[in-house]
Amino acid sequence: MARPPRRIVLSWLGLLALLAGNVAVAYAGAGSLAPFAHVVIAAAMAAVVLVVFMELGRGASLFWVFAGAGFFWLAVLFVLTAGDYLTRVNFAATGAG
Amino acid sequence: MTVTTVAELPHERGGSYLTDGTTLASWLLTRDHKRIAILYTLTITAFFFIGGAAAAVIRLNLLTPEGTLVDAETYNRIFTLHGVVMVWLFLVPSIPTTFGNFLIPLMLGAKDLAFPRLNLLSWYLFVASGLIVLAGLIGGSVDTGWTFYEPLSSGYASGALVVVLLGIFVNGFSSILTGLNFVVSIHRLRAPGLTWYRLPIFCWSNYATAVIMMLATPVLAVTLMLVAVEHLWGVGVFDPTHGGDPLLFQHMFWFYSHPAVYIMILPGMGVISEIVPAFARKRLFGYHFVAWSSVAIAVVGFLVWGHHMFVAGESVYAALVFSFLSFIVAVPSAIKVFNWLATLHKGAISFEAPMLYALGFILLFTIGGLTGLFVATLAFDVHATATYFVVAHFHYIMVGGMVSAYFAALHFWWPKATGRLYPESWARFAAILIFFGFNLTFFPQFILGYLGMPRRYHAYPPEFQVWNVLSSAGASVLAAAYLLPLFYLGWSLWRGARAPANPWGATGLEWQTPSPPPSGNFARTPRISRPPYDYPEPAA
Amino acid sequence: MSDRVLEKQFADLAHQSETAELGMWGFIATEVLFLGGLFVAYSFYRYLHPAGVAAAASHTRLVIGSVNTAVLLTSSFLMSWASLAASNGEGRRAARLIWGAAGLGLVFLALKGLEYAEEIGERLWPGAAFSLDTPEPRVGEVFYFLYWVMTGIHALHLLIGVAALAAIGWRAHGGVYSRAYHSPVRVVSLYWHFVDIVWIFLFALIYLPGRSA
Amino acid sequence: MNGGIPFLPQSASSVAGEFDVLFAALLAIALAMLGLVFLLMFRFCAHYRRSNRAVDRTGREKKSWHWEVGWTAGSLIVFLGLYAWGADLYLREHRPPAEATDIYVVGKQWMWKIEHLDGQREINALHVAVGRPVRLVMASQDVIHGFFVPAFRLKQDVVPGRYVTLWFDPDRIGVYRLYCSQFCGTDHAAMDGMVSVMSSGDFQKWLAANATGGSLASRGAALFRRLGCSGCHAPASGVAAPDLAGLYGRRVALRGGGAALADEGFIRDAILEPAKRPPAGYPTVMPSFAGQLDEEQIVALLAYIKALPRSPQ
Repeated sequence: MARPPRRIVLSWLGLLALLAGNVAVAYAGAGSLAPFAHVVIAAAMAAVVLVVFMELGRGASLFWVFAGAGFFWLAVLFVLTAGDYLTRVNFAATGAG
Repeated sequence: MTVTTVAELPHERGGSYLTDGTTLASWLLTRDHKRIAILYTLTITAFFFIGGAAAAVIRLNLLTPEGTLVDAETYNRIFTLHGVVMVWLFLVPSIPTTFGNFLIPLMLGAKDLAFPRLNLLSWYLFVASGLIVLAGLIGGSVDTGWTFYEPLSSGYASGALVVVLLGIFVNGFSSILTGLNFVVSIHRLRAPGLTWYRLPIFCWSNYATAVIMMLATPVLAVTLMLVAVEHLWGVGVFDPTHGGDPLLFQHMFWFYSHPAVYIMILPGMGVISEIVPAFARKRLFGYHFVAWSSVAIAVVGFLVWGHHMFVAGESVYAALVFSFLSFIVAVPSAIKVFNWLATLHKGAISFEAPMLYALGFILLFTIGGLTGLFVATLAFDVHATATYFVVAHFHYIMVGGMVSAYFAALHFWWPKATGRLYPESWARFAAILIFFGFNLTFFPQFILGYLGMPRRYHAYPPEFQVWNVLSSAGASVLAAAYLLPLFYLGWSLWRGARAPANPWGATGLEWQTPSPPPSGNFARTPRISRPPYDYPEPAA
Repeated sequence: MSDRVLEKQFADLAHQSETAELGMWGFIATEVLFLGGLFVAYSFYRYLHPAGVAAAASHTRLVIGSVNTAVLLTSSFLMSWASLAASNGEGRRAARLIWGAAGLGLVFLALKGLEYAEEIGERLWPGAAFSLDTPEPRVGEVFYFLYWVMTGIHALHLLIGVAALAAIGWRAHGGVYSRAYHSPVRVVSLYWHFVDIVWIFLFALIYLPGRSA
Repeated sequence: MNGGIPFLPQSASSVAGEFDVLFAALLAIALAMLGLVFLLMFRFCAHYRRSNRAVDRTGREKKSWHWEVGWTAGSLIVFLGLYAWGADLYLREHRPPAEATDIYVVGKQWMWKIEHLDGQREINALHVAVGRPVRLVMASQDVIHGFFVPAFRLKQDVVPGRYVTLWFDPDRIGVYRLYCSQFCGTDHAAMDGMVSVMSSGDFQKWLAANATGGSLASRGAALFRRLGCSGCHAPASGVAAPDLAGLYGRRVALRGGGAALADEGFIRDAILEPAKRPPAGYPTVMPSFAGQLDEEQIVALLAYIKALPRSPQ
């Protein structure tokens, strides 16, 4: 293993490219879409690290379940809290009242 | 898994985990899950009585409407102490760290948990957290309540707040490590042939508990850390003077603290699912449903936290969703109760102390669960939340349910853990006394709450006195009843009869080891080929 | 060798290794929620004050932040290579790569320290002396509250990671690991990569907002 | 509040009666389910006790599916019915009638301060007229408090940094207890008071006896001038600032796109955090008044701005 396998070299280069892309998006003036674009690109980078560097792609399926559980429960916290924030309208003004 | 085993008498020298090394160091540096369980038992017993003493002060103070025993500030500190100690130093660790630690490897047919060093570390973290928390609470006049609501806690509490929060943070690590150890062990250390559907329900329910410990506790830790930093810097993300939202704290806090209720009750349900079949001499009814209902409670239990916030200013739409999900989470609990009852049908039931506690659990938990439906009902909760109705409701679950289950477990596995039999009539007397003392203490609180008495009140209007006096009277009965086991169980350690390997004639791998078990649990790794609760069918 | 490391509760070394790795995945799941809690707090605060947060974020040091991201990605790459080398029984090569990864971790911390020093000089530390020239300085103060807490916790994780890498590297150098037994390298590398993932999100959320205005 | 042992709280609002019916239903269902559990447990325990050797224990239920589906579905149906009932009443508790009178409430450690539109002020007491719906607009000066009147079966946490509302239609003359229900520090238990529901005539007398010589809006107007708001916001000022007349209840176009309803919360934010949701068409030159006004002052300004008549167009 004097030289690293191609897939991790390519992943590394890909990650650096995604990083550059994320910085470029910041200056592109994407407006209110920019935060979502940043998070999507970051999620893509995280996916590369998880699947290639952390070898989730080759590991036992139980590893997927464990790694997934963390992200799934974080999503639960996020989505249900967002459910409150996004619907905090003036309820009295919405109905016939 | 046969029912009858040779009753081996375990008092050959060096034969048990208790006699393998008798120095203090052999206990404090042990990696044996059974010894760690004993260390935990001693520690949480101490914390239980500290929390109980605080409860005694509360009930004494509320004997009179003016609250003359202590002043308002002291009262607030005392109920904060009661809440923090009972939640994090007793209820959350209670069954998992003691009986879970002791029994899970035995029930898995394993020699230890997956990470024994981590297990010991988790006990040290627990002790450290307990000392830090107590130092902050007793030395530092923290009076925020165990909920640490913002901006009261970071903006208006004394400096010791940070000490208490640090203690709970450390406590969280202990809880997470225990959970991690259980989850990994149950996945990886099951003996050959021990499939998931051959696991005792106690393992299922502790597995579900451990998942919550792993995934909810970190959010509490980080939330309390944000509060601590906000307290130190005078500015933070929950600070309304800087555009922060106090409700964000409540979301993050209850994301842990509601599932934490299931951390407290699920292991108790596991205990009851072991004891009812053992004393009914009958296979557990609906095993698959009882098993999966634990998982369902753990998962759906994560989706209901917003029901603590129906009047807190959360969105009306969010309240509709959280109320709906709260009704859904009640279903798996109902399933468990019906299955326990069905297990009794056509059984051959005997009524030793563990069974009395278990039956008491079912009744008290049912009352707690049914009043849970009341407070899940949106319009009802508007009136009842933050009153004694809610106090009564969660004490029925946590004290009536969880503490009863803890005592049930303590008596059921006492012969296994200590090698001694406890005095049966004393134990039955205590079980009955606890049941009646409990109801006398907490049932009046439902009425108080419905009448509108808010919780955390140091003084109250005179028309509420009758019910408060009744409640305090019940509390004195309850206190006496909780002290009783301390004496007769302690006595049995010296004078109790030697326990056989399987005094109850129960199934389960743990009963096939000698009482007390040897350090390595099993001389040879057992092979399992039968379902659990394999009690013989009656002859036609 | 393998007799000494095998614990009694496991059937064999493979059983033990995979269990250790599963344990680390479980720990990472808890870490996702611990650090994720910070991201949740950040996100909803930003949702309430989008303009104020973006304005404050544009005062962070994007160049240092970007370089540091590249440093960590490279370090992760080296660690991934090291893990493969260790599983191939090449202890010495693994040791050099692990130390390389740890060294890049130290580079990150040094740059981060430089950044911190400049920011303290600019009075971006929340509290009485805080000062920020944006239309919503109070929102900016909370942004910097989150900035210090989030990057500080990340730096602490990184520091723990560097220490763990140093230890693992030392043992790899001493020939402790073999094709049969190298799970500590796997386990520590998982942690290291996870700390990298956290930074990827931190960078996207803390450094990038408010740049195009 | 007589001498006997109380079992039920007083009822004094339009929702209290409906609430009590809901409670009775909950109680009936709970008692039925509890009775079932008690009965089955005692029956099984007595009949199948181990010492009773005469009983036939053969023919045990083997298949549990139909039982499980039965009690799961049964529980679920009952639960969903309760959910719908509770949700319906809750929604109505959140839709005040249009004719409701606004009363402002400011909670602070450890008292309730009440401000009537006509200028009357009270501490730890609230006087209202029977049969006249009231909408409370509540703010907190410091920590979270909870406005709780058991006789109305209503409660609302008062969260600092925003306005919350609570409405009720008092329907029985009397004096009822008011509590703080959210733990708020040392004297939390002393943060209580009385709500007096009076006949229309008595209430008018009370208003007259407690008149302060100026309405809440007039206090706001004075503050509006003193703080220099009128320098820009007066129609004749010549500065490019939004005209506030008729602002309340209108939809305002925002600079970043979109629109917002100019309710109490919007006006509050505009005073304290003008850069948060700036209106379209105006430069952000307004300074923030955060930290300079207490909640009672903000309430006065709010009352003034809400009372400004719609400019004739």
